[in-house]
Amino acid sequence: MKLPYYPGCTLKANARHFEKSAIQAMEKLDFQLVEMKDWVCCGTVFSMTSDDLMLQLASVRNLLRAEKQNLKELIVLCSMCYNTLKRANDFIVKDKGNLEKVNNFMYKENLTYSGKIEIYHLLSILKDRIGFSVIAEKVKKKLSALKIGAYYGCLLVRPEELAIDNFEDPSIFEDLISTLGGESLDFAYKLECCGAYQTVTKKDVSVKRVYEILNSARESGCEAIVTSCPLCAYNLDFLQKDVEEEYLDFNRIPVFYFTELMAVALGCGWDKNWSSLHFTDPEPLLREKGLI
Amino acid sequence: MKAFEPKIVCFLCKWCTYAGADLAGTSRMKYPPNGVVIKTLCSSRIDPEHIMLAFQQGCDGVFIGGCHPGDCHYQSGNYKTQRRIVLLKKMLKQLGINPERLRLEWISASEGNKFANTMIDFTEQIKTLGPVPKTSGKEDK
Amino acid sequence: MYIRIKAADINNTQVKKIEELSGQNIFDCYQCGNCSSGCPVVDYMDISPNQAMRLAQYGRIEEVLSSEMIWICSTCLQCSSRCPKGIDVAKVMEAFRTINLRNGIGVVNPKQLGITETKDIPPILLICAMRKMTG
Amino acid sequence: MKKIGVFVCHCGVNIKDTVDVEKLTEQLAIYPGVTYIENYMFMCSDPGQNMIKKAIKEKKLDGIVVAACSPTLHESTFQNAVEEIGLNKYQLEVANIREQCSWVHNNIQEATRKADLIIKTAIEKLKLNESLKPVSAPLTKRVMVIGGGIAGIQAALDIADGGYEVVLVEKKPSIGGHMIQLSETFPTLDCSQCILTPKMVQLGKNKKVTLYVNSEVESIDGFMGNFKIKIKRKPQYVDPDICTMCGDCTDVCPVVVHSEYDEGLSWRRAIYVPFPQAIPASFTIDTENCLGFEPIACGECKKVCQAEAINYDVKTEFFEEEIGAVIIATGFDLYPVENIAEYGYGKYPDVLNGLQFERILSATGPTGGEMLRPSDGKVPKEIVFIQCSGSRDPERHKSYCSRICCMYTLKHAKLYKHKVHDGQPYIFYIDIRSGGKRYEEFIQQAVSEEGIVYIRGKVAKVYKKGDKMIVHGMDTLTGKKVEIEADLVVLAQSIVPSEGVEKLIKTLKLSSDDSGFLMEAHPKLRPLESLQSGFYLAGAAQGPKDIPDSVSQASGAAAKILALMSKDEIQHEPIIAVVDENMCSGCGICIGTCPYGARILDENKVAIVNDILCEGCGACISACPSGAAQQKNLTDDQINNMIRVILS
Ligand SMILES: Cc1cc2nc3c(=O)[nH]c(=O)nc-3n(C[C@H](O)[C@H](O)[C@H](O)COP(=O)(O)OP(=O)(O)OC[C@H]3O[C@@H](n4cnc5c(N)ncnc54)[C@H](O)[C@@H]3O)c2cc1C
Ligand SMILES: Cc1cc2nc3c(=O)[nH]c(=O)nc-3n(C[C@H](O)[C@H](O)[C@H](O)COP(=O)(O)OP(=O)(O)OC[C@H]3O[C@@H](n4cnc5c(N)ncnc54)[C@H](O)[C@@H]3O)c2cc1C
Ligand code: SF4
Ligand code: SF4
Ligand code: SF4
Ligand code: SF4
Ligand code: SF4
Ligand code: SF4
Ligand code: SF4
Ligand code: SF4
Repeated sequence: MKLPYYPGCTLKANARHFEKSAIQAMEKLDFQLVEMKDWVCCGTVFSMTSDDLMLQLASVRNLLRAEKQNLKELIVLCSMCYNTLKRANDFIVKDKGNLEKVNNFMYKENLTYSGKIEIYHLLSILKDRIGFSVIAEKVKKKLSALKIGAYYGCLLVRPEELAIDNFEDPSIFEDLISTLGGESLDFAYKLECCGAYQTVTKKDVSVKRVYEILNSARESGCEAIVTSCPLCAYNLDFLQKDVEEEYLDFNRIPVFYFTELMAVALGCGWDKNWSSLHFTDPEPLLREKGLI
Repeated sequence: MKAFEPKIVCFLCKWCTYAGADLAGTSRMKYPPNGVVIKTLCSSRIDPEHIMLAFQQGCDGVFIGGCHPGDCHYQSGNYKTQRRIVLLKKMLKQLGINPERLRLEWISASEGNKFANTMIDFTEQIKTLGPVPKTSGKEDK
Repeated sequence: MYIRIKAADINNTQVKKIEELSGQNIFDCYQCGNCSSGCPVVDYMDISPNQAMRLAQYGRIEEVLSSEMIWICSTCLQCSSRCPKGIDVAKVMEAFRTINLRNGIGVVNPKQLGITETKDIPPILLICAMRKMTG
Repeated sequence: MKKIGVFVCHCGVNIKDTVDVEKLTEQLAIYPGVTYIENYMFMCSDPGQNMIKKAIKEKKLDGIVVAACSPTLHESTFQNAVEEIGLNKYQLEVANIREQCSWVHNNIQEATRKADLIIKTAIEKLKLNESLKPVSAPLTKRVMVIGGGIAGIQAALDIADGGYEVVLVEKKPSIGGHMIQLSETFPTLDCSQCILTPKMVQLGKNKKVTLYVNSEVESIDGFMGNFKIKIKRKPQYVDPDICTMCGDCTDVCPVVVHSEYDEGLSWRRAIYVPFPQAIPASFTIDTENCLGFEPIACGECKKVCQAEAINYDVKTEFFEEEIGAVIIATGFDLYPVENIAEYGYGKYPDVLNGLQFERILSATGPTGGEMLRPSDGKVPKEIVFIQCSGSRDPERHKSYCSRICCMYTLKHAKLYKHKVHDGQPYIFYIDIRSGGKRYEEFIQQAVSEEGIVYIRGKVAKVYKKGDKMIVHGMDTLTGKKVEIEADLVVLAQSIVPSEGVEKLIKTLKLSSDDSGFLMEAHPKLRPLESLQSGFYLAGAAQGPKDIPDSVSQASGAAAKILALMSKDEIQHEPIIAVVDENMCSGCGICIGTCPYGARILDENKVAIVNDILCEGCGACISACPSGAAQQKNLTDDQINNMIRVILS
């Protein structure tokens, strides 16, 4: 079965392994992720100002083009793109006036957006459409010995309206990990922001965040972190270098995309190239656990 | 020519607005003498037909005073009144009577001041509207 | 350590602008501090989110506009999700930033971002920072 | 036609100076229906009243209008006067020409014209007034109290003291309510059980009181003064009159479950006494957990009971009681901790609610009064108390203030300090509400002398790290985020209506407020009564309340009922609705309109009015599309005639 998906810029750059592993893993589940054509930037971050229609244009342009391509839905992998596209969609769909203004502005697209595209995160598809029990049957290599901390960050659970699970106590990630045979461990900071774009302006803010989050996971016994956001993945993984310098008690910890773990568990193996896209290479851990 | 002196019928709820009107009296506030009061136990007793009759008989304005929302002695009578008045105003419009001629206010037993001011204001308003049209269908201001 | 509170400042046009941009009622806030206690980056802020709300209630919008906190807020929505009065605090923070940005005031100057520092950074992160913080 | 007499008062100069009373007298003398008219300086004075009486007698008047001050002032004076001479008081109308005329206008001409209209409306109304008698009905002099907490106990004792029989219905196996679980009580710190148990015993022994425990109200019939109430009693399987409280049965029972009395912090067997001082003093079998005797799967307890108090064959029983009035005192419960995700969703053993902490403080509690935390039995050295947990949060939880938690939280901190001298309590608060007598002093003393630290701000998060509970909060006063490594966290959960009370409210056809508490008839002036006649409220069932307030309300409600019971019949105003059965179409619109449930459709599909329940608001009358309903002495005809006369 085919699933139309929206990649977003980072999946073509720093998070190539996110995209690759997703495509491979989904194939094992008999689903083909088909990239939508002519996509543009998702807008990166949702503008929360009531009158800022301009800043919603990038998102809506994608939705409009999806409609042009006769798509009914878009599957998104990156949490940030998911959050931005979905909120922008809600913003204009809930207010017909907004929809009209945005459409007028983009008259050159030669189509008006009807507001009917549905945005899903891949995790929701796994849970609601495919079903964890179906996935469990297809697992080739159980992640048995692996203790994993599921990190949601902000974008999957806030605001409440678009949360892919209970916004204060989600379990979808943990359920996926158990489906894959791994052991998921609860940790206190799993819903806390990683510092996001503060990395650009005030790196020390993000560094402290990352230290606290990873430390909290370590203390709960996690050996690895799993995430679905290239932004979080970057902060949590690449800032470990700075964390190390700042906090002497810190130990590195690998950060996976959930699709990487799916690929391993569903029998696609580990692509050497993926290691180079991580800062803390997860390969030794996977080897130690006999998973590759 | 004698200036236009509107005729106003006031329906006041015994527990709130009637007592508020009494307080305006004990406080010796002054307001125009155009309105004459009919006391009911609750504003919800007032039937739209009474109001229609009043306008038919040449009444220039009808005033209804009830308890503030939540204060109704009978729990919810004032809400019922409010709903009826909203509907009635629409009907008045269709009959060519300016809905502004019908006013509903929440005035408590302690709001003598508000009662007096409302009477001043309402009388003024009706004066500017002029007499109620004698035959229905004739355009009201 | 001294504020002159004036009737003319309370609910002044700037406050109304913040309310309009954010769609939130500033005066709903009863200063419980929940927004601040949940804020993951409050320890780097010069004033806390609840203090920003308080200053806004006094009409002291300028004071918030010139604070560092509005740029440290990372729009994580933790405050919004916990506010007992249902205020979307993050939207209020966004409104403060927006006023600055529309006046050309920001803290990220794309031209000054060093190539070496940014070469590893994923595009999504860079663009986010620029959209939120470039005046 | 009625012979009407009109009496116009001068009120000294109060009326006379603004209204031309002589002119009025002249004008009205010829108004249709008026047989006699007079004016006088002070109508309310004895000579004034005598003037009226004399006229009634001599001129054979059968209707009187007094044009004077507001009826609120002297209507009853004049009513009494006419009744003395044998005229029905509903044949008297007061025309308010002082408060609503002479005092609010300046121009004599205008005021006189208006006074003339006011008096004419009164005359028009009077013309169609009927002579009425107060509505009366017989009264059953027995009272039911639902709920056996401190409020229910106090109310029952007061009524029994007043000489009337009381039926107390309690859903649990013992009376006592939440107060029996408390350690010491603010603001005086006296022992809760020491002050409550004597009252419980007194009630249990009182000959005028019938106690139904393990029972609930099943259905109700009738109306104020004459209710028939059905009670459902679940079996206890142990006969309280025979049980010697030896406890042999408990020792052999193989089933162990959480104790409700200790809020889940200790254990009990399936055959148990809720607590040592339980009234009635008896063991009870908890059928939900008992291994079962249908067919007998265990039966150990019966084997050992030498007194032969245990009988497995008892079935659920139903009783019907005739009752004149009911007090609802069903109390409260705590908002479940499970609803608050950020404080651990009830998953950490060292995050407790207030009642659990009361049990730990209590000498009869699971630790025998020693301050030990549940997870590992260690003495907690630092405790965080979180106020307003679930309260004052319209967005996610309860919008209201729970009113007692500021006080009991401080009490908790203080009692903790008394037990652990080097311990440190912290209290997170938003505001401190200590409005009762000596409450604020209680708080101040603790802050200045007992080392309790108050932190102003709400806690965002509680989580476990090692054997500590980490608390992230805010001190809004310094503007700094705070983090505390605590050994124990206590949540001051909001007070919510007791579980299942919405069903009771439905059964009794009462109303609740938007938070589910029982609704009072008027927030200020009738806080002890329900809107529905015959029902009274006491204690936390009506809203969060501490013990002094619960007791005051209970005694107040009891006094109201004693006043009611002191009469032989119940009576009330006859200005009520009547239905012309020939005109009623049976549409039923009026039924839903009546706030008192006074309207029903009879078997012929004709609406009838229950005279006793009708309060005379008139809402049903204006709602009736067929014009079938009228209000006595304020009929549509009367109103229309008044309108016509105003516009003449
Ligand atoms: C942690 C804590 C500490 C407190 N400390 C203090 C203090 O120090 N000082 C102070 O003044 N107050 C204190 N209080 C408040 C005090 O507990 C209440 O004021 C008091 O218990 C209210 O009494 P009540 O009879 O109204 O309700 P309850 O005590 O709740 O009693 C209600 C009774 O009705 C029964 N019932 C419920 N529903 C039904 C039904 N449908 N049918 C039949 N029976 C029913 C219940 O089983 C119960 O027995 C404290 C409260 C808490 C939570
Ligand atoms: C500014 C203010 C605003 C308030 N607003 C509200 C409000 O909005 N809502 C609310 O619920 N409550 C309000 N209250 C409270 C309310 O006024 C009181 O609850 C209420 O008045 C108390 O009634 P009382 O009968 O106990 O006392 P009082 O009203 O004080 O009546 C006592 C009476 O006893 C008489 N008296 C005194 N000593 C003697 C004596 N030795 N012999 C004979 N007679 C004596 C006095 O002359 C007086 O008439 C307010 C109070 C204040 C001060
Ligand atoms: S959480 Fe909401 S109410 Fe509380 S201080 Fe922040 S903005 Fe104000
Ligand atoms: S949105 Fe901003 S202010 Fe709110 S919690 Fe997140 S970082 Fe703090
Ligand atoms: S009856 Fe009323 S108006 Fe007449 S004298 Fe008495 S107080 Fe005054
Ligand atoms: S063994 Fe019998 S008498 Fe003894 S406590 Fe149990 S039931 Fe009562
Ligand atoms: S019959 Fe029930 S109560 Fe009796 S001992 Fe057995 S389990 Fe316990
Ligand atoms: S009594 Fe105190 S702790 Fe309880 S809800 Fe009110 S303010 Fe909060
Ligand atoms: S007059 Fe009011 S109380 Fe009486 S039956 Fe009608 S609606 Fe009910
Ligand atoms: S509304 Fe009127 S016609 Fe309808 S049932 Fe009631 S009394 Fe009868």
